[in-house]
Amino acid sequence: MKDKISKIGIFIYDPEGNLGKFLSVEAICSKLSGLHFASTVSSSVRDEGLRDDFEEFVKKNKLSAAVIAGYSSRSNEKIFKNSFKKAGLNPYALAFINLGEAIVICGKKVKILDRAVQLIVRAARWIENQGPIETQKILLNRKVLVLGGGIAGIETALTLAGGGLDVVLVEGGQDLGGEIAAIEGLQDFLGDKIRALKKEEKIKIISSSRLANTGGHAGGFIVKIEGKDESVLEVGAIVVAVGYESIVPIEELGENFNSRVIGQRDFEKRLSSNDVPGRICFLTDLVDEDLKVQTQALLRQALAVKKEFDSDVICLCKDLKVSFDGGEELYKRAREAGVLFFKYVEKPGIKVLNNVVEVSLINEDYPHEEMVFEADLLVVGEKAAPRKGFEELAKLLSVNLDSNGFFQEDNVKILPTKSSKRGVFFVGGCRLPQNINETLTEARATAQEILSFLSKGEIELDLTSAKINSDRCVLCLTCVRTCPHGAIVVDQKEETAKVIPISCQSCGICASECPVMAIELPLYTNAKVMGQLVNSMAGEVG
Amino acid sequence: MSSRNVAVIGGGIAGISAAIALADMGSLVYIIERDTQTGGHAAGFACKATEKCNKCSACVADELILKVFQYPEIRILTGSEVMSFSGKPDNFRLQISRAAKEESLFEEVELKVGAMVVATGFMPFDAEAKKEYGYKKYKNVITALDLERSLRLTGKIAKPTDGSTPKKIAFFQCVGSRDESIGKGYCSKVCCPYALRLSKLIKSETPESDITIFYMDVQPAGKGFYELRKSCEGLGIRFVRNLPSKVYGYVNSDFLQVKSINADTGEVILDEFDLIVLSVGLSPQNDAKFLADTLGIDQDGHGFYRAKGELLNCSSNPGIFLAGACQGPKSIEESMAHGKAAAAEVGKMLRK
Amino acid sequence: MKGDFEPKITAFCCEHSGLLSANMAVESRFVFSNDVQMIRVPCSGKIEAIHIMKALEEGDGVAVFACHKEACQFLRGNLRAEARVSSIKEILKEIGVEEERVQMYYLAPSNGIKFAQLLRVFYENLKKLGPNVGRKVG
Amino acid sequence: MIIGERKPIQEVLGMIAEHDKILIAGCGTCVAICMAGGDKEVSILASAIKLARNKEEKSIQILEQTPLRQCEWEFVDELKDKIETCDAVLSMACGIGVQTLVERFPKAVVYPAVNTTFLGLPEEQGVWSERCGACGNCVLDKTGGICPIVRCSKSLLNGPCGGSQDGKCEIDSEVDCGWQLIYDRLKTLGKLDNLTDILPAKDWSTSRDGGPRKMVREDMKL
Repeated sequence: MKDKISKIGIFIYDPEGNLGKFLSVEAICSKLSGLHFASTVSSSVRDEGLRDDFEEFVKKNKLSAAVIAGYSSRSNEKIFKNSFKKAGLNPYALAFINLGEAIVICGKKVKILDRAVQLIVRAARWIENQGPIETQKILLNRKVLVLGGGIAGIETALTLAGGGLDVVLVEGGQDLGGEIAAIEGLQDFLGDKIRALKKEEKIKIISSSRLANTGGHAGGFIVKIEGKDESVLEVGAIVVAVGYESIVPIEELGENFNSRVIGQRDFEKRLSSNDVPGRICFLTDLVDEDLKVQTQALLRQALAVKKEFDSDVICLCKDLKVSFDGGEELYKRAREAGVLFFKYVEKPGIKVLNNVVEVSLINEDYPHEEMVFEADLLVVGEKAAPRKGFEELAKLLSVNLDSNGFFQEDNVKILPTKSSKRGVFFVGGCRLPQNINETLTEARATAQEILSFLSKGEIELDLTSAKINSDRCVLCLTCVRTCPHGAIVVDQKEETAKVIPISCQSCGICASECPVMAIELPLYTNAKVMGQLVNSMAGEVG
Repeated sequence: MSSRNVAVIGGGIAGISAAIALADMGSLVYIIERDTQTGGHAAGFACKATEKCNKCSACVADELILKVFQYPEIRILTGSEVMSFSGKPDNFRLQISRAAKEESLFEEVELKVGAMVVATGFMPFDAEAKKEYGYKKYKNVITALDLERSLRLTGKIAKPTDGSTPKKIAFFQCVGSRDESIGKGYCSKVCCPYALRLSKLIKSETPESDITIFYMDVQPAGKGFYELRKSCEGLGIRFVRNLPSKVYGYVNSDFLQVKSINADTGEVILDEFDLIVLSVGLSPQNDAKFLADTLGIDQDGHGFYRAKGELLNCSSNPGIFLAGACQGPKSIEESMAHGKAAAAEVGKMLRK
Repeated sequence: MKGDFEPKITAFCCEHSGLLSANMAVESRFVFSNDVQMIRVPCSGKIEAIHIMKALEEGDGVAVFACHKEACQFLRGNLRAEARVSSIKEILKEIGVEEERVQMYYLAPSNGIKFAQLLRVFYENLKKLGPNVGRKVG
Repeated sequence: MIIGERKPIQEVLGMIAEHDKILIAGCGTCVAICMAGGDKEVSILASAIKLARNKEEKSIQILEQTPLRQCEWEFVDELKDKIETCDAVLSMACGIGVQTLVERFPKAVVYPAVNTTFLGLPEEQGVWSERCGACGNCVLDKTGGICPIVRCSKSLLNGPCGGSQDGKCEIDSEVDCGWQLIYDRLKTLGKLDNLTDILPAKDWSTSRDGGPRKMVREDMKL
């Protein structure tokens, strides 16, 4: 009936004692005729008690696999796995089931006892010939490549260096600072950051260069940097913090875009050079209605104008976005300083006649009458657009972009501090255009994510990742294309596709896509699933 | 001797994120949780997916809350509170009072830690303070948190009075936020996103329901928010841009009426609703002052703990760090990131 | 005979949503269907077409519990599963077996009640459809 | 690469209606890669047939095997004993495989379960499109590397015909006009004047129209 497998342990624990109300454990054991098993019941309440009972049970019966049957799925699996590891047994030859499932039946036909036995048999069959999983120690390079010298890249680099890792910061342009370099109020904040960056000897800065090519995997990427001079480095992780491009929305403005109608960044320059006319009208939410970056910049600039000049300022927006730290106060101070706010729904009309800008809109509040403003200058909120090189960079790192062309499709499981490819991280505006506080928090959180990954310098991997049988593989590239994590590469030498254990997240999609069934997940082999389906469906025991 | 132990006060998602990151870096972490189990408010949120996921991150919080049990380096002390502390950074002594399981007396515990992370989270605004909305007076006026909990536990929405499915539902935004009159002059960031996601869920579960959202300005949040708002409008959810001042109703009847101005004609219209959901904002914990004095950390004008300028995780008292909504309103995603960032700051301090 | 017919259901549960909801349903004592065999998969994208067909040969219905769209831990596992389930439905249509016997559901980790409700609805449908005539005889 | 597509199951059921023990033979190369006749497709078809036959209370016994290729005598010999014990064989290989089985096992009844469609290029995962018609006398050098025989619906040698509209063929708005592609290609190469020299009528005897073809390499024969 079944080849001789060494003993399976059935460890039933019932701390609260309510399992006993429905099931008599002796009855279960008597029904388990077919299986070669030993069983015990523990009722100790604290985890330590469970562990001692279990270890003693394993030693006494010289078990090789065990089904842990409890009454809740909250049992701490680690206790049992560590005991198995300590006893030199395969920690994956353990199955955890919730006997409560046997009680939750609705039909009268099957008795609870048979159902409980059926659950235990199926679990035993799932683990009975689970081969041992080897472990592999992989050395991790403790250097990190940060792309982008804006505030996101700088803060990530500083936090990484603060945690003890070496950093190579590559900036595309000549100088550091990125988007916020032009903002007057942040000059000293940025200056301190850049000074700290240059002072930190763990950080090497390479400017006017870019990432040309990447190879290797998490913990050991081989990256090629091109610019003034070429260099090839080995790094443990790659952080992309290249920010975004803000473009004045010329198409929305139509033909009357001229010197009287400028973008917010150009106005920043005029603000710092005190070239501010008498009447200014700010207009946001023409584009990117779902971002608060524009409105925050608008409020800051409107307040700055009112503080130093006595020009009158009007702000037009669809929704006033104040959901950032201190947003409502900034809005209140702007109102108190005399800035007028109006909200619109349809796009306002803009006409420029002999360098006076006439803006007409229907006021959204009652009574909806048409209002016309005249201003010497119309400052328009800019569109946050992805940079030109995003597609190429995405292909290089084998990740994909979201519908607006920014990094990583919109999936909450890829937390802001992770990405679909292990070892690659996206921080700041290139992921989602956001303000400084949010960027700083995201940069520090991502740096911590990398510190947790690389600090120890090595990782002990249980090889539960997918395995490709190179004899069957015909290199049809289906798996290389479908792997969501870019964890499968073509090994030209051995003419087979190869899974990189550290990048593989053992989801098994490649195994089910492979046309010639060459790929298997060690813990979810085809035989195991078929074993569950074929004989135990009929519900017979053993 | 800089002890690598760290105490995290508060077992919500921010505290747990910080604890897990610190455990990864080799520290021994104590989580001091007042409640009988960890998870905080995020453990009670419902999944708000309709035909696709609407990015509310409730499931990410669920998975994180389960993950903390797999870390032997993290000792979770439930039912415990901080009484006092002494010493200086790298060498704090923390006195904790802990409810002992057996005789339910309080036992005194002292922890020697190198640093502390305050992650005590927020308290939902007590909607009763807005008397004119009649929360608790009229049974069918509920808060968004009540709605979340009933969706998570029962999977459906029901009128508290008779349990039937409500037809006309109203969402009131900015209840306890952006409201100078009750000293809440800040935006709680999360109410517009969760209101839109809840209304989209209700509208797609019960298409015949008629939902109106009374709002001032719709605040965006995270990726793909424009798409979420457009899909709400597409489903026929009405957006009315004024906040009603009062709810008219009778104590034990289903009748709830709201006055608002018709934006086109200008005259006052009377709307009747079966259910009114108050999108309550995030307020500081009511014992925030007590903990601030105990730990010697400053509070900002609204009662949240003040961060030192751009060091958003450092409190005014060196060696004590901040994580999550106790420092200011944050979404689930931001709280987790803020928790990890706090762990990075602690790591930097312990390394010196 | 229809009265006491108990449909045999196989439920493929993704470990990131279906299985967690199933555990929640079991712990909250939501009653679902009589004979459900739950098979855990790391991702619904791991379920192969032949597994579903094999389960149909042995039982009366197959339910696939996957994560919501755009919330798959592995980005497109649930989309792959959806493609496979619809290709199986095509085959069932071709051979005259009711395509409602294979159904895909989307869940979050905390949908204990929804898991039990969906399973009960699936169980009632199968009871109406009657035994799977294509099942292995004997 | 040879592209194929599984036949509708009703048609397959019709073929094997009166047999009650069959072998389904897959092929592990071309048809496997285009997911028409590999290991997985064999077991799915077997399962579908069993379900259908159980429905009509006409049970059937199905054996399954998938050699690496069905176009090599040595590989099809692996199926020998299974073929002998079965009343019929359902081959999921391309047409070449079916006929190899017939020639190797004259007494066996062999049915095709896959329609061999064309020689194609996998444009992306799950999408294949025709590129070569094996006409035996390649003209790609004259058209900048785009084949008019296969990519133009009328296989014109001096196209385009009058029917193409903004780059699409008159038979289907999804199908690119072959000659539009050739024109654009030559334009990018700066060799538009190739279009002025008229291609003479093609000698079709080298293609299928010249009757069944055979190629012999004396140097390779053993």
